[in-house]
Amino acid sequence: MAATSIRSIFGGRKGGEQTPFRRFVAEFAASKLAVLGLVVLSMIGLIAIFAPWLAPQNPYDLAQLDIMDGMLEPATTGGSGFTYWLGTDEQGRDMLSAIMYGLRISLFVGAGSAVLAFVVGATLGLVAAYFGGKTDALIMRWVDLQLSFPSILVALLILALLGRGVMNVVMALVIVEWAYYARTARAAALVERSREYVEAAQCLALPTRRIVFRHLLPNCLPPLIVIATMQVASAIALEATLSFLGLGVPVTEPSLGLLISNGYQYMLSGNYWISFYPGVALLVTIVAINLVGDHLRDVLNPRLKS
Amino acid sequence: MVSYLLNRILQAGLVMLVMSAIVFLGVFAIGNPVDILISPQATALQREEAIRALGLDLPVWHQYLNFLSNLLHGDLGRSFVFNVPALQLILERMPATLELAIAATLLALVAGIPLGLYAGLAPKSPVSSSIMAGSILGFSLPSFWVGIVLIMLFSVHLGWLPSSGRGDTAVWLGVRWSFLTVDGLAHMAMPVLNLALFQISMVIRLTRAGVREVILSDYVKFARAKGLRESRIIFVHILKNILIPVITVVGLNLGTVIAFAVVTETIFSWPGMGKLIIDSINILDRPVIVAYLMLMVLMFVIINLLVDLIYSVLDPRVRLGAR
Amino acid sequence: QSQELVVGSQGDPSLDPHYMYIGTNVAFWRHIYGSLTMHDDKGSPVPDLAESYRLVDDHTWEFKLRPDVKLEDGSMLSADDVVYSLDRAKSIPGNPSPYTVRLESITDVKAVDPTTVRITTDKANPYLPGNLVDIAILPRKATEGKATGDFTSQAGIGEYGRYRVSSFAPGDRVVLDRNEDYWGEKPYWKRVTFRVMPNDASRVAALLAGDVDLVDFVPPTDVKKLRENPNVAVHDGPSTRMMVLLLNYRDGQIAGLTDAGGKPLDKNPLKDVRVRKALSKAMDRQALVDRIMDGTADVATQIAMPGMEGYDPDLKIDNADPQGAKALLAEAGYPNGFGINIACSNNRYPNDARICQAVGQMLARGGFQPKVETLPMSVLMTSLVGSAPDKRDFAIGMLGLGAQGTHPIALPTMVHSVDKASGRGAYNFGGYSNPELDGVIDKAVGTLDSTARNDLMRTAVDRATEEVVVLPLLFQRVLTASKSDLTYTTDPTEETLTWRAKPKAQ
Amino acid sequence: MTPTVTLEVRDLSTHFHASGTTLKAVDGVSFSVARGKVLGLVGESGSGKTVTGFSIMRLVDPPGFIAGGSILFQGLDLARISNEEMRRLRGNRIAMIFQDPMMTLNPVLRVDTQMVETILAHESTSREEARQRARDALGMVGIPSPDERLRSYPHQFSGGMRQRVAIAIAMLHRPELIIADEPTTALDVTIQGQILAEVQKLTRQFGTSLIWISHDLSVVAALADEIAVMYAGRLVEQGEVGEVLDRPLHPYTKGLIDSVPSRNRRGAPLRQIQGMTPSLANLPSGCSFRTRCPRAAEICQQAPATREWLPGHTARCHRPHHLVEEPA
Amino acid sequence: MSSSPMVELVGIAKRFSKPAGIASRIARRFGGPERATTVHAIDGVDLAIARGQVLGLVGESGCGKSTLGRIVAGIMPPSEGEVRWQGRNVAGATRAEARKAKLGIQMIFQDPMSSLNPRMRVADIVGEAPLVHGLVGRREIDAYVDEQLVSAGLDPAYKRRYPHQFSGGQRQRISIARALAVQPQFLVCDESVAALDVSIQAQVINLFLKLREDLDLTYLFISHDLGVVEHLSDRVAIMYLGRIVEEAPTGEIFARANHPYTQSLLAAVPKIENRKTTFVAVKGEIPSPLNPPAGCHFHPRCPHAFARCRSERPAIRQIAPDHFSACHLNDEPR
Ligand SMILES: Nc1ncnc2c1ncn2[C@@H]1O[C@H](COP(=O)(O)OP(=O)(O)OP(=O)(O)O)[C@@H](O)[C@H]1O
Ligand SMILES: Nc1ncnc2c1ncn2[C@@H]1O[C@H](COP(=O)(O)OP(=O)(O)OP(=O)(O)O)[C@@H](O)[C@H]1O
Ligand SMILES: [Mg+2]
Ligand SMILES: [Mg+2]
Repeated sequence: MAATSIRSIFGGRKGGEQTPFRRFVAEFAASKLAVLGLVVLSMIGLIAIFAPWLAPQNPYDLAQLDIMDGMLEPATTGGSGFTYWLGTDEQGRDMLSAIMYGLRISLFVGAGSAVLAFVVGATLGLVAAYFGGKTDALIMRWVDLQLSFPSILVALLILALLGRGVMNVVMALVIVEWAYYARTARAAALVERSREYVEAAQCLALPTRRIVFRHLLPNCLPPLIVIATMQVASAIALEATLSFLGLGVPVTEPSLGLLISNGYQYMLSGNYWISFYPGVALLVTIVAINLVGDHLRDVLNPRLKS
Repeated sequence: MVSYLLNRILQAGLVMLVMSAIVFLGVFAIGNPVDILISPQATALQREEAIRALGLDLPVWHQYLNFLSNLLHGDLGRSFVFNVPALQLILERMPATLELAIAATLLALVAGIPLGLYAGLAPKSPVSSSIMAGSILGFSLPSFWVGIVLIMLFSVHLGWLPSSGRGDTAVWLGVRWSFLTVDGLAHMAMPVLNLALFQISMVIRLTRAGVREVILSDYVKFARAKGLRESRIIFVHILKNILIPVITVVGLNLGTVIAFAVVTETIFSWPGMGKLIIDSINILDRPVIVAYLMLMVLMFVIINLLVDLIYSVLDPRVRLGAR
Repeated sequence: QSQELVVGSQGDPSLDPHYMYIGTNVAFWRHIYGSLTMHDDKGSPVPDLAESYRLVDDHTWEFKLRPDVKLEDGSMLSADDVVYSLDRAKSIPGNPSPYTVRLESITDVKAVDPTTVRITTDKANPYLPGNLVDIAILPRKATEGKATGDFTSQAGIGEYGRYRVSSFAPGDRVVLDRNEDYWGEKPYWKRVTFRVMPNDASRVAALLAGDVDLVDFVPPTDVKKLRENPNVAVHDGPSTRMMVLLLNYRDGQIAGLTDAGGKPLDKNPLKDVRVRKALSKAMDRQALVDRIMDGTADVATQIAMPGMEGYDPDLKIDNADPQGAKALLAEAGYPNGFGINIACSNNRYPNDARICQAVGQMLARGGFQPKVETLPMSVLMTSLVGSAPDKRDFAIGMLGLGAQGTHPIALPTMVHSVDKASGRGAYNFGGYSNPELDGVIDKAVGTLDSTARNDLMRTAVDRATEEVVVLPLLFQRVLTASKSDLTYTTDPTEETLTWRAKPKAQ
Repeated sequence: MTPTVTLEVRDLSTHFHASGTTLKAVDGVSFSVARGKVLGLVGESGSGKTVTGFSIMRLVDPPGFIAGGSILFQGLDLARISNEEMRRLRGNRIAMIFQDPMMTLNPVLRVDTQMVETILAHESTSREEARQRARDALGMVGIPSPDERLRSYPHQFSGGMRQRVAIAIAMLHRPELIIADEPTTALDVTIQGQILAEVQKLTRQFGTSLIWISHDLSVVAALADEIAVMYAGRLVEQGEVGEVLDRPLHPYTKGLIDSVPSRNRRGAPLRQIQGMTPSLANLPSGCSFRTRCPRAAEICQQAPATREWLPGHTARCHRPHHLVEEPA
Repeated sequence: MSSSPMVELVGIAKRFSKPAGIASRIARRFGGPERATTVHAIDGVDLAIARGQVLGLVGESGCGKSTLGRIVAGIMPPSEGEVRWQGRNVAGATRAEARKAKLGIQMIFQDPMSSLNPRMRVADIVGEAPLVHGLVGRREIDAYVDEQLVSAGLDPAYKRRYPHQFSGGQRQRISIARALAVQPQFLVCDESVAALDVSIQAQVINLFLKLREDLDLTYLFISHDLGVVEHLSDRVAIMYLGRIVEEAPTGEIFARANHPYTQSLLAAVPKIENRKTTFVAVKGEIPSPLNPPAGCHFHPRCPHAFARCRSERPAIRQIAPDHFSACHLNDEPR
């Protein structure tokens, strides 16, 4: 089983140097479900990264699509002698390839927005917590303001403003999500800040920047990482919803959400595969991320540990 | 207490002001309503007339100031599409959305707390594992997708439930409600479930996490040491403690539920505010969008305040004003 | 049988018949009010409230009212009501889409006697009876001084048409009860409920689930499956709505027209008729009809559809010929094609985004390097018309143009040069200008004699087709579905008129 | 006259299953408490004092479990009776006071609720009467204006007052035995003094037996009749207070006593025990104190048994002080 | 005092206040009632610590010991008064001087776990500050860290480990090594042994004693354990609710406590020598610093309190050679 082998690689060595990372890996590996999630997620990630080499067709290249091969059922061989294992949509787009490329977009949107939002949010949150006072009040009022507003509405507005496009979706999601990181970072940093090692660092006259980023930040990472995994999943779902509502990525370069949305209109006409398979892919992805994130939360949450 | 309320109201006012500016500018930048609303066959003259009549010829800041001064008189503008006060338009549709959102929230509590309680008390049992796995699923499924599947299953294939719309309503307090009629309830079932799914998962998780934490606390152990019956420990000592965070979070989320009703209402043709806002965005019915967003901000402010108040009632440790 | 009909309707109607000129609104008020003229199945104007009408002189039309139109209060509809209504239609405050476009060129409306109205126009206007089809006539006494909101809050005012509003829940439903005093043939349904369901799939699902009896605007994707369903009948008929590609003729660099590296071209290649011909050759219209529209559309060979003025039965559209397109491109000096963007809506017309992608696909095969952009209608319109004409940056834009009656509306609106004063060229977003064609069109629309007008129109259609001013793709069909025990005749204007639905046994 | 024994613990073992291994948190502990007497249970952190207390209450949470031995409470073996029987004893005839007064009271329930429920759990009286008794109990532990205080929530009390409430709850049913797990460690010196005074008063008044768990030898010295010293899950020494403190047998006990500053010359280095407290997971074989013991010898590689070296004074050591000669 | 003080506190006060909300600020402007949100953690403290001396600071929870320690260590600025480091005001000093003063005073905290960054290795914890401040070059740092660890009684072989891999006593030694690494002359020990087991406590106290000998260190030793303070300190200062109530050489204070609070404190401490004592309680609770009693802070609990104690703050006065106390009783004939 994967779990045991990972444990034996990282955690099992007695007397070996026990770094926090190894300890963490060992604890993580204790949950089979989470390891399964990670394995699935890695596979999905690999598929997404190598989609251009793996996919039988480039679904974004209009010249490669043939409308005459449109709406083929799964495992039909089209006019060009090519077999569409998951069928095609009305444009003659091979669903298998479209899902691979769609994963790529969805994951990019999810991870890209999470990373950017992380950087922006964590920095502001740490700064707010460390300096307190007016800085804190200003940043946190803004965070409150934003959190008090449903993400989907903010995203809708922003996208309506910026127009479609993958980067715009990422931007919109960053604008929507940074506040979560800021709040989490601040909360964690406030706890950490009251720990005596921060005072010790101040006592040692270390520069403020060093205290914030070398001492505080690493200790605030666990909750941030948990938030990040959760936010990747929710960003992917949000992007799907936005695409469903008609704002989101361009039609010619569909994400999973857009594929589902396209296929949604065919559900009643019996052409289930256009929406079904992308739906399954989306589901598996989000569930895998959540499984990992969920367990990460258990492992990284110090309160549950002691 | 009074100073606390005053403080909150002042803050809320400030938030509303800032939001109104952002919202106004944001909606302004999306597009020109005249471009889409007016028939292109209109002559330039007709077009200009329409623009002037709607006050769209003025510079943005001027429009904003007009908007603000109207706002002070409680006027949020008239809908371009329906030519009635935007506020009225929204308020007409609000009960339908609130009905949905509140029903979903209640469902989440009613279904989520017992499940979470069980999962927390018997963490090792297979039933608990399935509850938790199910809750991850509930977290993960995009709500529009669930909506489609529900319709496919319960309306089209099984024919048990009506696919969309609000069904029969009955009037109570001068407002039409679905939950008062059998047909209305049947129509509510799927949208409510759709909207509640995420909440149920969240409540399960919050409850479970709460139980796991509280059950280890000294005061639960002390309650045992006092010789209390297990039922009293669970339903008084543990439950009362976890209800506080659960109700707080669920309460704060009510706003998000209302916002996500946009999706549910679209799928189930539920005649609420959410559907109105999507249509309004599509057709750039600016006053309605702005009014809706302002109303949402107001609603959030009120919900936050209420949640704080409830929180302070539930949790004796919190006393307002002494924070 | 209950004689009740429940309609799943895409639109959410305005109860004020003069507010917001949108097809679904017109269809709705036709149930509760009337107009001087009405269109027949083909779209030609026929008398309605007006018993008859005639041309008094080149600039004056005279309408004779029916004497038996009984109003809610028991009085009869009079010429004064017509004068009042034509005036009111123009003067609703804050109306972003007024009906004025139909009242253009009218300079005076006079009640000659209680049943005679004379309408004077500034120039000869053969289309006046057709235009008045869409103007609701309201009783002055009941509605004078009422604002749009009053119509909503009072659930209809002064209805005298086939139905009266019984209850109205905005965004949800309107319930209509039959007007037993209606002057004409009474409809079969005693009660009609319009349930508002903007979402296509939920509308169809509601029909399948038996919640509604009839749904309008059936998405083409569902038609095949619905036809196979024994419980459901699909009713389709021609529509005047033409899906058409507009081209940008502007001089100077256009962001939507680029070289291989994505840099805007210095010269606009679309000004070269060979390039435009290549575009047309690349289009496989039949495939669009078969594959994208599931057969629920007709290939557009020209900007007029059969039955319209100016339709030229001799015009044939070539089969798709990507090789030919490439050859023409090479001839025009673009052997490797060029980057060209296509902007379409994604929430306005049936399958709009899909057609757009398929067009992109075909252009790619024809040697172009297309870039497909689909936008919500609001955003699309902003990018097509929002900016100043000399800044518009699309290369190809797709629109669905619906005509009223038999008038080939594309000619004066898309082919004619932009003329703000007269409103001509209103859809000519790309700024095409051909004085010779303008002359023909101007002459045609002012010609009262129908044969002469038809000839002029045909000349214009032929020239526009030859010049490839715009690329007509297809004409849609009106798709309505009902329970299988109902019959229904569709209307080419896409209006859902419930009295046309009848139980099969009848 | 032989004093009646309230509690007799024999060979109690409580183990924890943790990641594949078994931790013997309490390992073969035996002691007894007589009526009205105070047993002081001392030892450093992690030595198993709390677990012993919880074992008697049968409140060890999984993964812990009582692995063996008997807990005779007035002849009744607590390790064998049913859960329901045990519940009826808890809070009624055996009560416990916890270490951290800030955490022992449920923060969201009023003090009267928490007191009344304790009474009603064991007796069927009217709510009014129960309230009355709760009120009296608060008065008894020296809380001023108890009527008002009953309606308060725990957070409105200071730490010392909360601990007094906990003591009042423990005393509600006049239990025969109270287990007090370091109830003053979290409190200030003057407040500790107040609590000690109350407890002392109550036990003297009602003849309640008391097990006082602490790591503070000074407190135990002042309060207890008997003392039991724990090290790594085992009792290493036990006897009458004066005996143990003045003539410690086990080197560990002696080390503890010697390291108290007041036993040393001011400013001079304290006498200290070498090394660190070993983790339960890898105790040295034989005598678990062997590696830190200044008197360790060959024989210590074998586990020592508990032996009554002096009358009423036992130690688990091969080479106790005073009795076996010092090594060279 | 004979030698010039190494650290001198003059009129130190520290107040913590919650910033008032907009509404209450407005209310105050219109003469509304002001809600007391200010904690007077330190309320006018003068203190001098001579070179080489160990000053023990004793008091109950929340009386401001840690706050005072932090102010001395330069982690927190005082609200009022000044801290003089070797005769010079730290606040007015140049950057370099201030940094030197700051490094000269180091603090050892109560909680050995939370005072170490759990994500840093021991070598980095100890070596970071000397490197950043350029006390040691990159190449010498390894040896330097080893040296510090050894002097704190730790095996340098452990330096690649993380804090969680140590026991409490060892962790406290790491803290000490970290402080020593910047070559301080003054250590503030804030309850540095309170969290340790009795047997380990002795080891750490012994380490402090040894370091004092070896490095000629001066200490401010904060503790509530009178036994430890008595053993370790040369002088003792007793604090009650933000004020120093009594200060004297150690022997003097334990033999002849003057202030009633000191007396009751000494009475409440159980001694291992006393068997089966009957405890007598000091009445009353410790008042909240949010809302301290007027006059002498101790008067509500004081058995000798009289009218003046309730209204007038007693000044700290010398009552015997080198023995200072703040009690009105000293002015009255007993
Ligand atoms: N839930 C648990 N799981 C695993 N081990 C446990 C658990 N609870 C206690 N232990 C172990 O049992 C041993 C004894 O713990 P106990 O709490 O009785 O110590 P103690 O003497 O009360 O210490 P302290 O003075 O710190 O309260 C410890 O080594 C601890 O690690
Ligand atoms: N950062 C802060 N903000 C607000 N109040 C504070 C802060 N730090 C300390 N206080 C308050 O100042 C008072 C003195 O606190 P301090 O920590 O100095 O006490 P202490 O004597 O060290 O207590 P203990 O023995 O519990 O450590 C307390 O009432 C405390 O609540
Ligand atoms: Mg313990
Ligand atoms: Mg402190």
